[in-house]
Amino acid sequence: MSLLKLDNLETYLGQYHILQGVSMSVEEGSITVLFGRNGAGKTTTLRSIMGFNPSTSGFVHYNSQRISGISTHLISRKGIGYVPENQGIFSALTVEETLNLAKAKSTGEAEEKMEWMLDLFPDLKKYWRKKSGLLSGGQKQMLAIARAYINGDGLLLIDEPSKGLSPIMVEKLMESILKMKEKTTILLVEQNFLMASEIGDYFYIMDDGKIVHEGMMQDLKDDKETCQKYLGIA
Amino acid sequence: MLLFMMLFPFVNDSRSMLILLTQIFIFAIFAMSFDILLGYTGIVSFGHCMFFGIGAYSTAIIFNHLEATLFNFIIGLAIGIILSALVSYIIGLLSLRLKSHFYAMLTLAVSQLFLVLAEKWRGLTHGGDGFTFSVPDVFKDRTSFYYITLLSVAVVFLLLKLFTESSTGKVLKAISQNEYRAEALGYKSLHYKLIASVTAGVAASFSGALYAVSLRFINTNVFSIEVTLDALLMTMIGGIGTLAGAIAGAGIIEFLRHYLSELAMTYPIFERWTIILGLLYIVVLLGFPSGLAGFIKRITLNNKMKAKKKGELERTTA
Amino acid sequence: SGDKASSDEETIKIGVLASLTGPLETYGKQTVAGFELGLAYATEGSNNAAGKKIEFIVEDTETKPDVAVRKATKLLEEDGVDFLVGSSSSGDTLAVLPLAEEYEKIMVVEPAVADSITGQNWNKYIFRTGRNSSQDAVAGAAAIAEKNVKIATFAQDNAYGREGIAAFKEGAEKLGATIVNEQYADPNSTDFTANIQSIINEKPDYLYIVWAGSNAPWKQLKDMQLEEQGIKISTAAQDIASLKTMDSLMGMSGFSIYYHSLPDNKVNDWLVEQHKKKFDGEIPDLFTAGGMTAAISIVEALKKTDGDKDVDALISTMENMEFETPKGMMKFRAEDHQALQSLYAVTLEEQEGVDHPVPVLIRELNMEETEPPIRNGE
Amino acid sequence: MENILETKDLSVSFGEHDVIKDVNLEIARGKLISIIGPNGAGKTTLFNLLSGQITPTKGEIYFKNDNVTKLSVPLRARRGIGRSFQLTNIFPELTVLENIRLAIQSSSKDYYSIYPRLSALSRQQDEAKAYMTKCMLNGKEHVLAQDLAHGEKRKLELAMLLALKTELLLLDEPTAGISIEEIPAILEVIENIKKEDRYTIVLIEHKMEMVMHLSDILVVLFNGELLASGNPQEIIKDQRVQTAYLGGLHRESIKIG
Amino acid sequence: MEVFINLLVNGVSTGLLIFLLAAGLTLIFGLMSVLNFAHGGLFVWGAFSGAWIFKETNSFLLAIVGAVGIGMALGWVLERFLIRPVYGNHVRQLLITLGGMLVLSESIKIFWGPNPIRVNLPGWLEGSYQFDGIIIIKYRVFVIVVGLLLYMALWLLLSRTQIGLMIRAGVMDKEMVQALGINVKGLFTFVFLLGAALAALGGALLAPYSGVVFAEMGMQYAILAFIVVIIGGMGSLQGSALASLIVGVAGAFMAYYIPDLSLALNMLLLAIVLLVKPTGLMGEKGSAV
Ligand SMILES: Nc1ncnc2c1ncn2[C@@H]1O[C@H](COP(=O)(O)OP(=O)(O)OP(=O)(O)O)[C@@H](O)[C@H]1O
Ligand SMILES: Nc1ncnc2c1ncn2[C@@H]1O[C@H](COP(=O)(O)OP(=O)(O)OP(=O)(O)O)[C@@H](O)[C@H]1O
Ligand SMILES: [Mg+2]
Ligand SMILES: [Mg+2]
Repeated sequence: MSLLKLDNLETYLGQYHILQGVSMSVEEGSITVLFGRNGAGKTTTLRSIMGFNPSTSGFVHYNSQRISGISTHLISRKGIGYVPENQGIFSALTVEETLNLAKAKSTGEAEEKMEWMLDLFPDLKKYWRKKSGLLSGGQKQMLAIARAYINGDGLLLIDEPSKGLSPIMVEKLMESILKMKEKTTILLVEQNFLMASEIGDYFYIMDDGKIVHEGMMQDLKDDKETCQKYLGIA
Repeated sequence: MLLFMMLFPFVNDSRSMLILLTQIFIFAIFAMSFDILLGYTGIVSFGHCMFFGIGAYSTAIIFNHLEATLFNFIIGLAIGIILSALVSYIIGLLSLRLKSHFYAMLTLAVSQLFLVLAEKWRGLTHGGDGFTFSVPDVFKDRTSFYYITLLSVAVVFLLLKLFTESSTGKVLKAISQNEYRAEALGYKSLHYKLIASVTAGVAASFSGALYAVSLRFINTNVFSIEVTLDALLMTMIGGIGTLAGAIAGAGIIEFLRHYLSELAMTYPIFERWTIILGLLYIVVLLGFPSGLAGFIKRITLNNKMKAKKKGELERTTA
Repeated sequence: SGDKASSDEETIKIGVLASLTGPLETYGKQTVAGFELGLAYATEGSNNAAGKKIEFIVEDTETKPDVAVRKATKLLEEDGVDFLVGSSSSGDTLAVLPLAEEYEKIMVVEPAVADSITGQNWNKYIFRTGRNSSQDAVAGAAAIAEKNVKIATFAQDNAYGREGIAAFKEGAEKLGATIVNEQYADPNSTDFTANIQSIINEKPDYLYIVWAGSNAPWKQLKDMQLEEQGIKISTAAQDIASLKTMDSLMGMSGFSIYYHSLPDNKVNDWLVEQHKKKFDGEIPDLFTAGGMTAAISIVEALKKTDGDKDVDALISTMENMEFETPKGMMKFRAEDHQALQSLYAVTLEEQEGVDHPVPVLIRELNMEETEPPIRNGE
Repeated sequence: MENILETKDLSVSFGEHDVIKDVNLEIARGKLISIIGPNGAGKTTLFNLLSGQITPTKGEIYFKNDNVTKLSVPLRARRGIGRSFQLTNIFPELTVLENIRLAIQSSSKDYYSIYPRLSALSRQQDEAKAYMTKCMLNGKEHVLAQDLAHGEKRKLELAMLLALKTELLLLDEPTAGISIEEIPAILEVIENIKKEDRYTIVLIEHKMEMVMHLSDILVVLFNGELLASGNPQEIIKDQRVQTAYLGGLHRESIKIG
Repeated sequence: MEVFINLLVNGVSTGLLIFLLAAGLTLIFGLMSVLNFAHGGLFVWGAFSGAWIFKETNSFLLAIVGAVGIGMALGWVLERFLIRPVYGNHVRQLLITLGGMLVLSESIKIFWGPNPIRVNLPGWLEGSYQFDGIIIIKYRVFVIVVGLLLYMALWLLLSRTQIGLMIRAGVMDKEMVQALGINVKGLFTFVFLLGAALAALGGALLAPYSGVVFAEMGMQYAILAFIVVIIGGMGSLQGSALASLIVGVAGAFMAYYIPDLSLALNMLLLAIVLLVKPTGLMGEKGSAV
């Protein structure tokens, strides 16, 4: 059964028509990847799901409940965690404070989830009392993911997690995301095709605010033509 | 505009209008000096009145002790300007590295200390009551003084305009947007902020001197926070970062004040015209953050864009 | 401009400058109300004196010297007024003084108190019907000072407070009292107890206070139990708004400049009656009487010159002129044109149906008693 | 060969956390040196030390044989150390042209003149346009910097840096957040700069393909320490580098261009 | 000795009163990073409405509650219409709340006229105790008690609940906090109303202190509160408390021993603190520069 379903979503930013009828669905327990070039509307899609940029028409259903049109904090409380493109770090809060905050309105077993995250990202434990603004880029990314997972484990929306990470970090992140998959469903936006194709189950490709292609990830790897056309990969 | 102002005394013989305009010119200089800080450098000072006051007191005290000659005016002016430059330099050196609101409060504190000084140094200032003094005859004559202030506005406007268009002015604008980056380009932001605050201080001091001369009287009011607030209102309403906006703002505020208080004579509700000014100020801040000048700029820009689009459209259809 | 008015020989115009908005607006409004009544009184309702029609024009100075100058210039130039009256604040008044000289028009100062108006900033066109700080101080001293009395003083740390205490000290010491402690406090302060403490330590017989404006220390004086420790408080009983804040000074002896029940003369009776009639039963206040006095002085002078507006004639008429006012007889002293006038030694008492302490007359301090030193150096 | 920049025992710590430890770096004139290292290794911090944003707790920095350790950011920029930032860092409300002109103004030592000089103005204008061409920003002269697309902002950063005419360029992840299609363009700009011999470039980058393609020398920073430095092909074979930084992924590569 | 005790008690009590005023400001600044100049306006409204309600009803409790209620209502209007549009922009906050300040204090005159009004106290708070030279004013003791209780309540609120954390995070990234399921807008409004309530309470309690209230006191006390908050270190509750006590006690001793300097005391304190330790006594490192 699909956990998240977008139905013909239309979103405007200012006077620009950014999403022009986006439909997609995310199966429970899977990793779904959203590809697309700079400015295609990937981030906007995630933001529309979260209610930051509410769509003007179309629906978002989560767990068969309609969540389009309600405010962000209520959407989040349904169990959706979000890792924004810019990481959204609370720079003056320490790692500890940030994660405590994530627990405040958490769905599910917050303590357990926290422990699991700290196992997954030991760096966070190491810098427990450090201001998050002072963490390095990769550490921030881990914190953002941990925060999202602790806050809501039904569905994670992750926007370009590999940005700025070292190869080994990317690898670790892949492993972590794969591990997280056992406990949660993930919708991932990614530029790093290599990484995404390794872990994704299903994919969508966006261009100019529309879904232009979708399918199983295995199929995409072999589909050189599509790769070339939309992703600039030979 | 300038021409109209030049001819004004010939077409209108109302003295009080002349005085009102003179007053507006003086405050226009003051508001422009404030704009150099707020609009061009992004520095909020709540103590700008101190330079106004220093200029005013220097001139007044000179005239109180020496004869009312033009030469002495120049001396008073020079003393005021030197003092202001010195004070703004020292304060800036000590505090410009603070964040905006801290700087604002610190300047407020220092300006209040000047108020206390003026209150306490009675031998020189006669305290809160103040004193009257006489000024050279050219300044006494309303019409000639009108032209002197008009000329001053024009000259100060021109000088400040050149200043903001200069390399230094450009760097100031850059610093107000991204100080960190400007430093990495090789600009020492403290130097520039100091230049801006000294320039502003000097111009404010000049307007203060003119103010004292226009009244032939001075008291500690020149150091009151209301004076700073006036500059703030004028700059904000006229539009920050555009010297012309500051001039317009001075005009708007003074005229509004004048007419609202006139209205209060017949309609007592207008006795509370300060509320109207406050509301206007809020509306401008919320609705037109770039003030009147910014608003006009936007409209003309929009029109240009429209015209351009139209042109493009015509080209494509053709 | 000017010629319009001068062509109209039959009208005499008076420009009244007052604070109608801003912190002193009640003062200004009282002056204006009083001035209007005074004109009616002096001209017996005809607004005509010596065959000439009298008009007056009110302008709001907003308690800002620059506005005052502008308004005064407008009055002098555009309205062509023959007299200026005003204004509520000393600053505004001082700023306008040179204009009177420049335009050679008489200015009747009311109610600004600064000594320098009839002191170093004085010019011969200036006449003052209001009392000055020194008169207050002399009256204050007369009310309490005598041989071997120990007095402490407390005032706002500004020109008004300092000037008032300096004059008081001079007067009090002349009467044989000693000043044992002088305290000055930031007028904006929240807490005056430290100053009061310091006064208590000196154990004076009297505490003399000069205070104008809102943030008055009365409450804290009472809290510190001055009276219980044998220190009597004395200060000016000012306008009714201030009296309303002086609840805790009930029983105090001090002096008053004007309270409607203090003077006993027909001018005052008329004022009280007419004021009540006109303003819905309200009693006239401190500066209502002042405004009336200013009007009377001008009309009387005009009557004496037989309507002649020539300024030198008016000046010489007004010097040493005596005239009836709600406060009894006044006289413009020739040297500095300060109106010598009675002030009142009073105690504050509670009265049925009155929402403020009422100054009750102990004795009238006549104009010779309250005569201040001449300070204009002429 | 002469070194343009050297560091001696450079160290910095924040609180008890040592971020850079005794780094001795020698950067030869005219080369392109890449710094790689795990996230949090201290690469950006090292840049901050070199350009003066932070002061070291220990050690010295020599630029062209002068000790510049105590100089402020602007003074180092004037001497010839220029840098770009990991997160885009421009003047958002100035136009592209004005952004670049500010850099030119600085490089032509026009710091404090308080009246406009028209001749200088037009000369600077022309110069700015040349840099725009170089960085493929043509046609965007009068666009406000904040309205640029992300990739264009990165190009603007480069243009400003070039216009500053410093001999040493510190580039902090110039391709961060840029989509795969746009990377070649940035790469081309850097290659062009490299061809002009007067620049020495230090590059921080995680995209290994790019690093291998561009670098003369590779430096590995790990936990604030210099782990290795030398020929890229050799460094990359180093076992420690493999385990600490590269992991398994680098073997499969992303094609560029 | 008596003098010392008197000065100390009065100074402490004045200090705590200033603290009430500064607490609201520091709360709003520390948590929401909003510089609210209109705080003084709320304060003066609290003072006038408190005095007025007491006069009408003769109930001190009602006066306090009413003043706080009115303060909160005005605070709501301020937050909704003035502050919400400018969250995150210090300069505009400073400027716009200044406008709010002008309007609030001038509008006092519409309701209560331009004159100062007298403020009364219930009988049980009137008067003072005296033991040989030591004079303790009852109302000051009351203020000390209220001040301490409020300090404790605020401290508990901030340290024992996550509200403080949530709001600080909200200031840094509002959207992200919402994405954590936290109703940020509601929280901001809550904190602002709390600040407004404190301002109004401060006003209502200060009014009987000197016995008179007047419209111009808004600006005066807004500046005082700012001074205290800056001296203490922006946003630090403890800092504000400490700074308030310093200003109160130093004011008392200065007025007694060096009266000539007392006019300049607060400004001098501010200038010195800013120059020596720009972040204030207990401010966080690096936040001022
Ligand atoms: N506030 C805004 N106003 C107008 N247009 C915007 C705004 N924010 C983004 N856009 C535009 O919307 C489009 C889609 O942006 P979005 O951030 O969703 O792209 P993306 O697919 O996430 O790209 P990237 O890979 O660069 O992150 C882009 O063209 C962008 O320029
Ligand atoms: N001002 C600071 N105060 C305290 N710690 C800091 C500060 N700046 C950086 N750090 C710490 O120093 C370490 C190195 O950070 P730096 O940003 O230099 O890493 P980096 O190598 O650039 O990583 P990335 O590749 O993720 O950008 C990190 O652990 C970071 O938390
Ligand atoms: Mg995106
Ligand atoms: Mg980095």
